[in-house]
Amino acid sequence: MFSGIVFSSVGEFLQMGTYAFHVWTVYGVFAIFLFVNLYLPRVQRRQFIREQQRRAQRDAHTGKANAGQNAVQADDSVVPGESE
Amino acid sequence: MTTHPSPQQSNQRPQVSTFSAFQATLRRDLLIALKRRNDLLNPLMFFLIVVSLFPLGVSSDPVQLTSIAAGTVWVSALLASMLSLDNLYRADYEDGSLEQLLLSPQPLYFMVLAKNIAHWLISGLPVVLLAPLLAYMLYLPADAYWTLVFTLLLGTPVLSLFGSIGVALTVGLGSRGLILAVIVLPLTVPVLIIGAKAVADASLGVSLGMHYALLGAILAMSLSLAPLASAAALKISVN
Amino acid sequence: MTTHPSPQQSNQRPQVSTFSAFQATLRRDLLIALKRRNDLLNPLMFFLIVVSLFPLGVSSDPVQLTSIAAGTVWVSALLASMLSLDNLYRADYEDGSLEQLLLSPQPLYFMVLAKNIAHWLISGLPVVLLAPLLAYMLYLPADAYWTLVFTLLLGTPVLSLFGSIGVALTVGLGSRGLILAVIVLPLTVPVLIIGAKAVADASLGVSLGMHYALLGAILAMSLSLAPLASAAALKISVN
Amino acid sequence: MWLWFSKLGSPKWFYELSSKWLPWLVVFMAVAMTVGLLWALLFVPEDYQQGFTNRIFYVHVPVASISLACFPLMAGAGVITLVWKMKLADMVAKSAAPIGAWFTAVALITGAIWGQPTWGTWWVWDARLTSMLLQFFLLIGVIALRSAIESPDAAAKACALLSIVGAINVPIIKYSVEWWNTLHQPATDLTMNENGANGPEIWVPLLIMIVAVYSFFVISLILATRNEILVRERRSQWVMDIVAREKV
Amino acid sequence: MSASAAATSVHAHDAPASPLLQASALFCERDDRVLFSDLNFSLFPGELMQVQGSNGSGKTTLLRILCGLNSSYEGEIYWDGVAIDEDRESFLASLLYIGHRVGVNKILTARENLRWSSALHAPVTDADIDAALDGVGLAGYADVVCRNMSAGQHQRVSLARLLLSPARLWVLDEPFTTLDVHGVKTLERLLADHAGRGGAVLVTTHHKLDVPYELRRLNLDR
Amino acid sequence: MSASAAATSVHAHDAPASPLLQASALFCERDDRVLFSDLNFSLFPGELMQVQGSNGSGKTTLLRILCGLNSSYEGEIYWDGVAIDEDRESFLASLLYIGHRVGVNKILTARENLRWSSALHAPVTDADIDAALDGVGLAGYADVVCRNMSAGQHQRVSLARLLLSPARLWVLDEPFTTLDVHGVKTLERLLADHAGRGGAVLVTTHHKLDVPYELRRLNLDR
Ligand code: HEM
Ligand SMILES: Nc1ncnc2c1ncn2[C@@H]1O[C@H](COP(=O)(O)OP(=O)(O)OP(=O)(O)O)[C@@H](O)[C@H]1O
Ligand SMILES: Nc1ncnc2c1ncn2[C@@H]1O[C@H](COP(=O)(O)OP(=O)(O)OP(=O)(O)O)[C@@H](O)[C@H]1O
Ligand SMILES: [Mg+2]
Ligand SMILES: [Mg+2]
Repeated sequence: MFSGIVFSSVGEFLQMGTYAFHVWTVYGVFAIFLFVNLYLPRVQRRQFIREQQRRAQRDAHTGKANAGQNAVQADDSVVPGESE
Repeated sequence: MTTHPSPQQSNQRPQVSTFSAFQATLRRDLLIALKRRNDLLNPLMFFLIVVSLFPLGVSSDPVQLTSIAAGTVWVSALLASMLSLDNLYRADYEDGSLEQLLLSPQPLYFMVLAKNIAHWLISGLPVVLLAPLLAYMLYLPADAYWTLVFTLLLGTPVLSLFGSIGVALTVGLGSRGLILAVIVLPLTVPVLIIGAKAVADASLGVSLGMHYALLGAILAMSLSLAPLASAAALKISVN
Repeated sequence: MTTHPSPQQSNQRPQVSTFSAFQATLRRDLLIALKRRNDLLNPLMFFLIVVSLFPLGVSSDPVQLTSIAAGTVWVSALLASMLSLDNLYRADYEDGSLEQLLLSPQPLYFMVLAKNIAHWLISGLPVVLLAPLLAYMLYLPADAYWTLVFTLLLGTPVLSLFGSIGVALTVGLGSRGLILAVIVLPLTVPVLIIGAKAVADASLGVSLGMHYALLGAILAMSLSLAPLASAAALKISVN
Repeated sequence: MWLWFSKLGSPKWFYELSSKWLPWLVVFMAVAMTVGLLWALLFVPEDYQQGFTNRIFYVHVPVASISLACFPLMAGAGVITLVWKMKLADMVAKSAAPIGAWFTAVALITGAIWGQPTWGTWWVWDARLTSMLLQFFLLIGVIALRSAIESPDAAAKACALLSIVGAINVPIIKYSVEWWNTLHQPATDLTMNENGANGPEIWVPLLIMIVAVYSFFVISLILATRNEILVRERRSQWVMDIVAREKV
Repeated sequence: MSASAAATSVHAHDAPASPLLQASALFCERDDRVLFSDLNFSLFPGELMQVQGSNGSGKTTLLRILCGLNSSYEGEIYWDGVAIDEDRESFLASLLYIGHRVGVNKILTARENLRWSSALHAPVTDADIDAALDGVGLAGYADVVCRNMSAGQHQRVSLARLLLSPARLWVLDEPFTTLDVHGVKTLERLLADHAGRGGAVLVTTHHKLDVPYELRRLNLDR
Repeated sequence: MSASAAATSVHAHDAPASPLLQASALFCERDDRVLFSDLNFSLFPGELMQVQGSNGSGKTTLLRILCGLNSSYEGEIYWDGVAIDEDRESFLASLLYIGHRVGVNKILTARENLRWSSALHAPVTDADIDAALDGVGLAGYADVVCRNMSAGQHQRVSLARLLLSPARLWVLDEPFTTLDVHGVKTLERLLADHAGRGGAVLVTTHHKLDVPYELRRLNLDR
């Protein structure tokens, strides 16, 4: 079942026969895909937290209650998914 | 003011039957269409124009036109049906009639069904009737005419019923037209495929029982389920 | 209330230049489209979906698809452009912004032009950019790609400009979509014919100078005249 | 059952539970993905027909097969949203749609890149490809509807309904497309299954990759859902605590 | 403009046996602003209640919630003692709602509009319709297409429904908008009459109601 | 409701040199009904004029005719002594019209709406806009999407234009609709202030204007 590494050199590995372009584009797309779907949520999460912290600070300064009442103030919709 | 029924009387007053409410809604929608004669003419004109874009845009060669005739007529019927849908609930939403409909004590299924039937009579049926003429213009073989008419007859109501769900979902939105098409067109692919295939097969002499059975099944299913989905969607949209 | 300019001051106040009003209108329309991201996505998706209906309806045979590719892409671009037009003045009419536009002391020509340019940037340009992909899917010969892009680049603004006249004429009417299509489609037939012909000719190696010259002339003419017609039509519709 | 259900419906509960499990899942996925990728790239023998393009197989097939899970998932969440009005279900559905669209797009792209050397064309109107394209359209429709409706509540219900209608239609579309294509079969033989040798050295790494991509799907869904939870619950005390605690 | 509001009935009423409409612990939040919370009130037969509040205080929202047109609320609403979700049909059979959008199709004539909207609730004759239009000062306009009517005339067409409907509960959102002085008078009388006959009326308006009838007030402002 | 109407200016006014707006022998017929014929009036700087009339008497029609939005009339209209058809541009530069449809896009925020509408007339800064919104009781709502506002709040956004515009002539069609009591007060003061500064106001409303200013009335009822 395990026939060992089928390439004899790194160059050969990179060439993938004559299919370097196809194989590596696919794996590149896949890598981007992985990256985007794993990393973007983290970015968005951080953005959200930062935004909320700023809001909390602002509210603390202006002496406003933190819940509900003042929310009409501005674009309250800091939705991570929509901030790209 | 003498005829004003007092609320006390009202409990004894005969309630409206679901059927007469159904009838009133159907009649109202047909009346509106009749008054705006455009509603009657436009789906037809659109169908005609789109179909005739093909000889202009593609080629005027009879052989080539023959080979694309069935598909072109079906795609154009699909688009014409889709575009006329915009009127289905829009005006009612904007002037508040839709709220009245939702607040009627009748089962919404029948009210929606009445509106869908009216829509099909206005925009689907004329297209079906005009189709043979256009088929002729595209050099469709003569033995496929009846198949074209019958498949459209089974298929266009499905387009109205499915489309109705899409319009109901988008009726509250500022921009319509396109989003409706984006939602609804993919759902109607089976009807398109079967319909166009049947017409193409008809001229090859293939037996068409299977095609009709499939279209009939889809129609039956959507007649019973789609108005329910539309009704639910309307409730959501008016919220 | 301290900042309120009194009418007496106002006569000394700097008047707004036509250019900055043009800019503000253009920016506003783009902003609205950006906020409703759907406005950006939907013309594209519609274009994609309609194009892919043809293989489904007509045939998946590459040879046959090749022969209808140019026409299909052009017809679909035409329809996508037409349907996205619905948004051009409708919302403004309904909420009264259109009246404000008509009552601005600026030349209406430029205001209308700004709106048309915004519409093309939102719905025409993306379609042009996506066209080669769809052309590939329909097996258009590779040497016709650039022709397709260039003719669409010259042609889609004409569709926006002509379409604008149609929308302006129908903006006050209850039923749109279809009536618009019925008015505008016939007007755009020349563009369609020339564009599709150019693409078809490109793969035959025929010289295309004539086609481009015609399209360019139509574009120049409609750029200078169509906004005037739209402006006049708007005035009539608001009446 | 009911208790469990309402507990599961609590976004807070889900958030905390997923906090616990997420690291393990990530580790598991990382290991499986590394093993799978290395195996696929380095050890799988060259195919006698396709050459080294068979490497694409190990990305394409897992992604394609998992993308098919998306519509049923969204429809299930939709039913829960409409019937039990559970907020969490809608958050999952909302997060699933773009992820599903990504998976479908990647399946289409990798398939296209594979098709070029094997079939000599990037695209054919083959049944499977076409139905995949239509699924992509349906997903975009759901996403477009979601972003078009302003009120989150109405958007939730509308998308739930559309997902259900879509899910009922997906099989119908698939069958009709297959029927359409088998009836006028194009010249090229497009059957995907004929890979010649089918030994364990081919399918074991595939299995590993499927497991890895599956856990990747679950992880990204959880991540997106957690963000959605934070946003929608931003008024509640526990989220404000998290916000206050976190350093960014 | 306003924050949350707990409303109280202003007048103590010599109430009949059971309330027609009852709201219990209603809570509604829009856009992260609490419009009202723990709102409780009952509406008895023969009562005329005006919902008050500044712009944006949630009057329209409240009325739509009560009619079941808006479901983003918490709490319970009872019609005749039964939760409205449970027996929606009998609730709807007794309800007449006229909102900001009055439900008048512009392409149809006044008569055609009324014929349809009443067909959803109770059968009426053409004579009924003529009488109702007469009652709202639109005598002779029965066969005029609504597009050719002014803003106030539209409003009147929709108000003619009040005279055609057998509903016990009227829910009216700013029905006085665009009515002229005479129209305002007529409508005020209609409301009082309805309540006097044992019906119930829930109405929002910013204008000072001048009705010869006891008026309850529900204030949504804090 | 009303038949044709010849209107007369009710108050004799100690008029300044020349009228701002002058209508001469206006005649308008709609749907075979004469709304007004031989209507003559002048509006001088510093005047506040209320157009009155029952529903359907032609108030909206008259205002739209004066603004040039409706051209189905006979007669002449002069701005500063010049027929408005001749020098439309300078007329429009001095005109602010707010109609039944208030011209507020629901997708944009209050600020974006005002920024655009004022860009058509006069350059304004963000601070101006904030001040104007403050002036109509919408402080803090500058960046709220208009879809999420109530009916009265919409109306207020459009009224903020009054505070941003350099126009001398205000033409307002039922601007008090859906405003709460406080909003009505504010608007009445704005109208009086504008007239007091030498502007001119033409306004329709069915409610009794309570302004600390001399009010002229134009009655379209026969
Ligand atoms: C745009 C092009 C393509 C798309 C959209 C596509 C899509 C799909 C889909 C939806 C599956 C189903 C996965 C499952 O049922 O579990 C699949 C599986 C597969 N595809 Fe593709 N594919 C494409 C191109 C290709 C090409 C060019 C090849 C190879 C020559 C290929 C080979 C396979 C194989 C071997 C499988 C697994 C077989 C199976 O599970 O039935 N695909 N693909
Ligand atoms: N689009 C139209 N086409 C034809 N006639 C119309 C149209 N709009 C209004 N009318 C008619 O013109 C008359 C005057 O309408 P207008 O809107 O000017 O009245 P109004 O004084 O503003 O009334 P309201 O107080 O109700 O707003 C009405 O009697 C109506 O029948
Ligand atoms: N579609 C909506 N989405 C989100 N929030 C909304 C929406 N419509 C209204 N609101 C908000 O809800 C609040 C109440 O609105 P509502 O229309 O109920 O007020 P109202 O009391 O009827 O005011 P008005 O007197 O101006 O008609 C407003 O402050 C507004 O900001
Ligand atoms: Mg309201
Ligand atoms: Mg009026």
